[in-house]
Amino acid sequence: MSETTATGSPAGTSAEDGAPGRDLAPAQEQSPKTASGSRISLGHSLGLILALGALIALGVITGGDRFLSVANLMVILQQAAVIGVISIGVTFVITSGGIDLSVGSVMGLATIWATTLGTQAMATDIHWSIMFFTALAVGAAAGLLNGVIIAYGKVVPFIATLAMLVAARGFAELISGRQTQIVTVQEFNSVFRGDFLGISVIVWMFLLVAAAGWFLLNRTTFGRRTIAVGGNAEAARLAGIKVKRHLVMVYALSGLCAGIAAVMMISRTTSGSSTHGYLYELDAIAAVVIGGTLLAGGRGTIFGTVLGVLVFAVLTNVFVQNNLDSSVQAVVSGAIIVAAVLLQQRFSAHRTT
Amino acid sequence: MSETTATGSPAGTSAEDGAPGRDLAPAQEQSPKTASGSRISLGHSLGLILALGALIALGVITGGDRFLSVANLMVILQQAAVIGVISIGVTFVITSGGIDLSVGSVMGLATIWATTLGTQAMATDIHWSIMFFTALAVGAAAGLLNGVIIAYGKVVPFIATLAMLVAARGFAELISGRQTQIVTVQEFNSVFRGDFLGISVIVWMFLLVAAAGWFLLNRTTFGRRTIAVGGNAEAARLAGIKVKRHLVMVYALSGLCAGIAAVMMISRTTSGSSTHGYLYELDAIAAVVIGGTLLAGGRGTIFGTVLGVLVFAVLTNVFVQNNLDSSVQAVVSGAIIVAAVLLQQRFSAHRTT
Amino acid sequence: NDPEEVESEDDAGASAAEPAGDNAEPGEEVVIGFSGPAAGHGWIGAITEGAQAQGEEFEDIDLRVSEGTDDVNEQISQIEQFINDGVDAIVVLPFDGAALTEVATDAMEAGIPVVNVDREFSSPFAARTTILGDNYGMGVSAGNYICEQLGDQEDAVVAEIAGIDSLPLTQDRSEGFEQALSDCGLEVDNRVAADFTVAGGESAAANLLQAAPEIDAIWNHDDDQGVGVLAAIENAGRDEFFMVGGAGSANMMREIESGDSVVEATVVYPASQAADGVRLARLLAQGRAMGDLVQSDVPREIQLYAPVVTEENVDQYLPDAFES
Amino acid sequence: MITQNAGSELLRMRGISKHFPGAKALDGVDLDIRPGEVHCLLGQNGAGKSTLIKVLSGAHQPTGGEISWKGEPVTIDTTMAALRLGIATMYQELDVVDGLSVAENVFLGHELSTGGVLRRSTALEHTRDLLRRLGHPEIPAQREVGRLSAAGKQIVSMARALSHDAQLIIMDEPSAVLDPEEVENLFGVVHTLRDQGVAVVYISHRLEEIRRIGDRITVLKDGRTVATSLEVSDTPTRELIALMTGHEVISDFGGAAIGPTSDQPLLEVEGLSLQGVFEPVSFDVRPGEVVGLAGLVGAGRSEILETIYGARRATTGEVRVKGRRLRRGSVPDAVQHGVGLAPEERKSQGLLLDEPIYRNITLSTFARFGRSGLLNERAERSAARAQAQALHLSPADVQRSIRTLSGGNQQKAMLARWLVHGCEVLLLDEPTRGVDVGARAEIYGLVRELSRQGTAVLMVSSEIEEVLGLADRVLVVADGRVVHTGSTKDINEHQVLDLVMEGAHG
Ligand SMILES: Nc1ncnc2c1ncn2[C@@H]1O[C@H](COP(=O)(O)OP(=O)(O)OP(=O)(O)O)[C@@H](O)[C@H]1O
Ligand SMILES: Nc1ncnc2c1ncn2[C@@H]1O[C@H](COP(=O)(O)OP(=O)(O)OP(=O)(O)O)[C@@H](O)[C@H]1O
Ligand SMILES: [Mg+2]
Ligand SMILES: [Mg+2]
Repeated sequence: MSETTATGSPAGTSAEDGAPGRDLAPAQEQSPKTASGSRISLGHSLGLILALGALIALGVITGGDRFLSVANLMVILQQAAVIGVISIGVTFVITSGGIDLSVGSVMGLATIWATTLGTQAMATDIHWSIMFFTALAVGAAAGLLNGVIIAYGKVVPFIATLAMLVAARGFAELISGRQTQIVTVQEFNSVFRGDFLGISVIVWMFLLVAAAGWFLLNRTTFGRRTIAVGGNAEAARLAGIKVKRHLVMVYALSGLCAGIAAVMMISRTTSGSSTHGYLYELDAIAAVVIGGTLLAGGRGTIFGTVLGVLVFAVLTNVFVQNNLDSSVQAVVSGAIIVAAVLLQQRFSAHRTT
Repeated sequence: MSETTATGSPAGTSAEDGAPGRDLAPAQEQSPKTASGSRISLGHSLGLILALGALIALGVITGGDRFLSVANLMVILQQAAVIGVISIGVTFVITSGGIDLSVGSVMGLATIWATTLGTQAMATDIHWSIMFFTALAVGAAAGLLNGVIIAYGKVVPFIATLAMLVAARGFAELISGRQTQIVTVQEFNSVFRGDFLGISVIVWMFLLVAAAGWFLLNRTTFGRRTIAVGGNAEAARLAGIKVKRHLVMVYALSGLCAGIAAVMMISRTTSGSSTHGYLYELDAIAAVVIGGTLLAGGRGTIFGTVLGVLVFAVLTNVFVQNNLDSSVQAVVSGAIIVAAVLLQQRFSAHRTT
Repeated sequence: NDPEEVESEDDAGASAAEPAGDNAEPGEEVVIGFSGPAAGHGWIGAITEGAQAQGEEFEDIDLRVSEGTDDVNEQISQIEQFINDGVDAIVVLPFDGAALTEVATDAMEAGIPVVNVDREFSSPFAARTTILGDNYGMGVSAGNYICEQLGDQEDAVVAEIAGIDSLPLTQDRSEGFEQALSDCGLEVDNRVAADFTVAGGESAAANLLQAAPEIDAIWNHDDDQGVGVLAAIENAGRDEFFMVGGAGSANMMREIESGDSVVEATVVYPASQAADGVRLARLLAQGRAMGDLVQSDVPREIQLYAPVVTEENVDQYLPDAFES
Repeated sequence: MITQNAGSELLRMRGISKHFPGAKALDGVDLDIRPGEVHCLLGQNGAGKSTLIKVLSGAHQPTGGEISWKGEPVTIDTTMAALRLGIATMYQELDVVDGLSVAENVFLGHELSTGGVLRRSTALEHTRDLLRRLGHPEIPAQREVGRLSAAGKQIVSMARALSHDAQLIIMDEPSAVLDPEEVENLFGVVHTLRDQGVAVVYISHRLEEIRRIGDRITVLKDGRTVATSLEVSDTPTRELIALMTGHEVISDFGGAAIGPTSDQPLLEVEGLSLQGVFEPVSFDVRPGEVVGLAGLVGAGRSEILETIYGARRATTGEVRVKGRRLRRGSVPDAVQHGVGLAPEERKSQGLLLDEPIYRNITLSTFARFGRSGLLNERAERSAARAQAQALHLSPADVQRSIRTLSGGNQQKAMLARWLVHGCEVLLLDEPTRGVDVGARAEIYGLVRELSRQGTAVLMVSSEIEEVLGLADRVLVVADGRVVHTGSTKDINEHQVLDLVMEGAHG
């Protein structure tokens, strides 16, 4: 039952719900759990869009043109891109009813593995894409391992991925000897640090992963099954879904996203490092949950996740623009996180009456 | 359903294990889990006791008398004490179906508040216990705020306490100007840094809090309500339990424990600092969950939590003794965490068949 | 120093000078405990490895390195464990000097000499010998260099990318920097704090560059995060300013050497401190004096020098620099 | 349609056993199903019916026994394997996923897709067809299932079973959450299936349903088959009950209504309304009186009960107990004034599934057993044990986790909670849902006993017969309005049905 029940139930039972009818499909638009695919996202996200709007307004007021410049928006998007791609993967995991604390570490490990002398030498000799695929493979493999331990070893996701967090970081340090590994493969840099139609490649990657994630979650068997497993694993099993196998795939997908994020991180910092991705898991989970995906599983929104990521990126940008002290930033962030969630709730509540 | 679904589900969904109950509970749940407090704890903890035993054996083999010396055991206990007290509070929160990510930060804030010049001046003038009560009050107040935001504001615990994590840290930095504040009140130090019957005061505090926590959870109506709320909040509400008020108290209790831990941390480091308690929340949650408390709520074991905390403390101790490289340590820790949980599961599984 | 020989060593600590005088002579075997912060960071990594290299170099040292940690409670336990184990000397780079003062004092009271590295304890009785970096001096050096370059431009825009704000060393650096700038009429116009990591540096710098459209000089406290800062600068396509680094990593020095980078200088913050700490601890434990000094005891405090490395003198420092 | 050829069995189960740790749910069960028959499975709560069909659907692995399908021995090791054979199942507990739409639930596990990409419009079309066949074209195929009522979910579950090209469809108590009109619809579907040659295994505790649609009957008792393949037409109900329970049960609502023991109303409801759900209602219940709320599923009866109880915050009106006004929207206040509610959805609203039985029974009273915040578990256990014995709870070991009880026994435990509590006003929402004949009679007897002691009982039931038999007065609710109030003596089942239909469709 967990968080949902504890918090959700009082809401669900609040008196202001209505419209009784003979039919078995009562028109309960009012219940916060709203309807089909796209409507869920938008309905759920209105409060968040509002919060984002307020932040942007704040940015414009304090920063004016500088804030609204294309260059600045690009900075915000680039900033959002790495954590964004990770969050897409985490959205699937959380929707399936699990949690993945290892994404940051796994991303770090992938950046290291893809930038070792050996990999870079091969990339120079053969093709830059070797680095790319190395990162993806490392991410997916780590995710797969998570999935196997969780689904077949029956270790709770929190613990299994926490163990992976610790182990992957240590492994990355061992491989790298704790050194930052600088990328010397020029083709790699020129591909990923470049632009396309005036938008930088990593922003494109983010958009692509988000679009693919949305499609996967809302338009494919895989996505429906993820929701089913998260919503009612037993019902999913009784319906003939191979729940364990599916969970393994979900965690592998999350790892793969961490691998893609690793490529972006490498290109962004021109380096691999075991410190890359430190504590990204918390940021990613926060973005996903603020976005409206149920921490209890069974409901996920990619659109909301993207909004959640953007809220945090804009927040940082506005803070720096105003040259705020980092402690004040922290206090204000805390307040804004709560305010955003409250706003969102009030908003969904209002829609209902 | 939350994490349960994900974690329980793979277990519950295996067709091979013969007895997948309708409700997604792992193997041990299918046993007619004959109830009463202590038996659950012990049964659940056998695997963990074994893991701890194995670690201790490792310590003895590699360290011999040095490891088994009273002084070394005291080192282990002292280290475990601070995180241990925090974990007791977190056990209640998790049992109630929530999560508290803010405990580390709140502890840091409490160490700061209790060691400001003003507080210390008052403590010198009036009584050293002013520092003690300041820390407790700060912790409880922060917890109370968490609880109100969660229960009445209906913000999911993960997000509410994440916001508190960020905000409390920032607030602590603001108050302290990011300076480590040294304790100059001699009475305070002599009380808390002292021994009693050959065991240091903070270890006594840990034992006391653990005993009180066990009693509270297993022998009082408060504990029963916590389990009921975590098990099925709606059922608890319909049985007349004041769920919201109870949740507020649970979070306040967790904050109070963080406040007590703050006193112990101050005495241990003779200082207050905004960096104190950094990432303790993860350690505490890991200890609680490894101990056997259900992340989904509805079942908690203080005994297990204490064991969980000890496993981590012994691990560190054995590592230092063996002079392992810290990266290797990280990898090994990850493996050991998973192994401990697997061991525990195998063990509970055996009990049932 | 013979450059050839130094090059052949692959890690920073071991590349320090060979033990001189009769200090190199093996003495009785001593057990030395070393404890430091979590070693994810290049500079701290170099520190730890430097210490470890000493342990291997001297046959009479049995070095125990405990897991690097940023949790003072755990670090205290490590020291306590060393005390229990009865080591002959302890070298500590505390995560937070004030928080480890008491346990270090305990060690001293137990007759174990403590060598305090980099972050200073709050009591003089907590350590037998202290090896200090000069954080304030680092800030001053960086500030002075920027003053020299911009001295006549009163309205010059100076930006600062700090490390972890809550560490005293960051505060010292910033204070020195501010002080030095104010001496020539400048001030810090934009300041962001990162976290000593590459990614943190990148993200802080990306936002900073956006917030400040025209910059004349940047001081980045730490060359580890500098890798990310440079990536952000390159990404933004900005080069109207020059940058001064901190700590003195090899890659920053190579940037300086190349001559076409925005990085013009870096202020060295020696990563050999812990290595020196281990050597001193050995001498202390063996009851010996420092070779080249007339003093018959190891000195109470050694403060390292924070030189500015520029294109002119980079050849001299690059060989000893750590890889971030 | 019934093939008389005994050799042409569709399914044959022999000596099936299933042991759970600490419980033998099945211990030698035989079952034969012929193509195109409606085979009823009867048995008391906990007899093992659900377990048997879970074995058949691949959800449980049997400990022993053989299954043959169309003459071939088979092992059904996954739910997929059962579906592939042509066995589709509607489980007793609602097995739908709240977060998915109706269509997605129907095709869950066998999604219509091309290379993993959903063919959504096709799925919607098929779903609409299925819903039409089930007599519910008004359920939008795109609606999220979480927003449907329990009955709606049952329809979805049924549509899913039909969406498989099955030769055997198992229905585990499908009528429990349905009202008379819905049950008619269901029977229509079952008849169509039978006409198409599909066999149906039908489980229900309502014997009159069995009479109406069953062809043959198998009776389980304590995990064993006590009678197999009885022809419905030549087995009298009395004999069935005797087979199930081992003794004769008089199912007469525990005698005539007691009637109010005093004229002073105990529970007064005045102008109570919940905006958008039900319009103002006023009535009162006197001590010893039983008032029933009749109506169709979704009429708002549960909401009236929950609002009286304070679980929902009333928009207008007030509730008084013994003349004292209850705080609006406060359950603790209601409980304190002696009001108890046995909710409709046991599992989600009533029980702590992982906790032992006795803690479920004392959930509203545990504080009372101890002193100053301390528990007294010994006292709790003995109080719980006393009630468990009085209600013939099986198993009666109150230390067992309540999860392992069968549905009917869980319902008894819910009632036991309020018996231990000793409340003056008892609100019962579908008290006999999923409860077997024997237990049903016990519950009726219990209500009578409580009336005798002066308890005011307000109950909701979808079985009109039950309301009329048990209550002194009936309130007929349709579409959120009370359309009729009167003594149960002055009205019969058909009149009630007419009233609700009128109210709902008019
Ligand atoms: N949480 C809710 N939000 C909005 N409307 C609701 C909610 N719960 C129930 N309703 C609506 O209230 C009306 C009555 O609900 P309900 O199905 O509980 O009635 P009932 O008469 O008790 O029928 P049943 O026999 O199924 O219990 C229905 O139209 C239902 O859709
Ligand atoms: N997972 C389980 N673990 C232990 N015992 C179980 C489990 N599931 C069922 N049982 C036991 O098996 C027996 C048969 O239960 P089952 O649910 O099959 O009964 P049923 O005939 O369907 O009853 P009802 O009419 O109440 O639904 C019961 O005694 C029950 O307690
Ligand atoms: Mg059943
Ligand atoms: Mg109802």
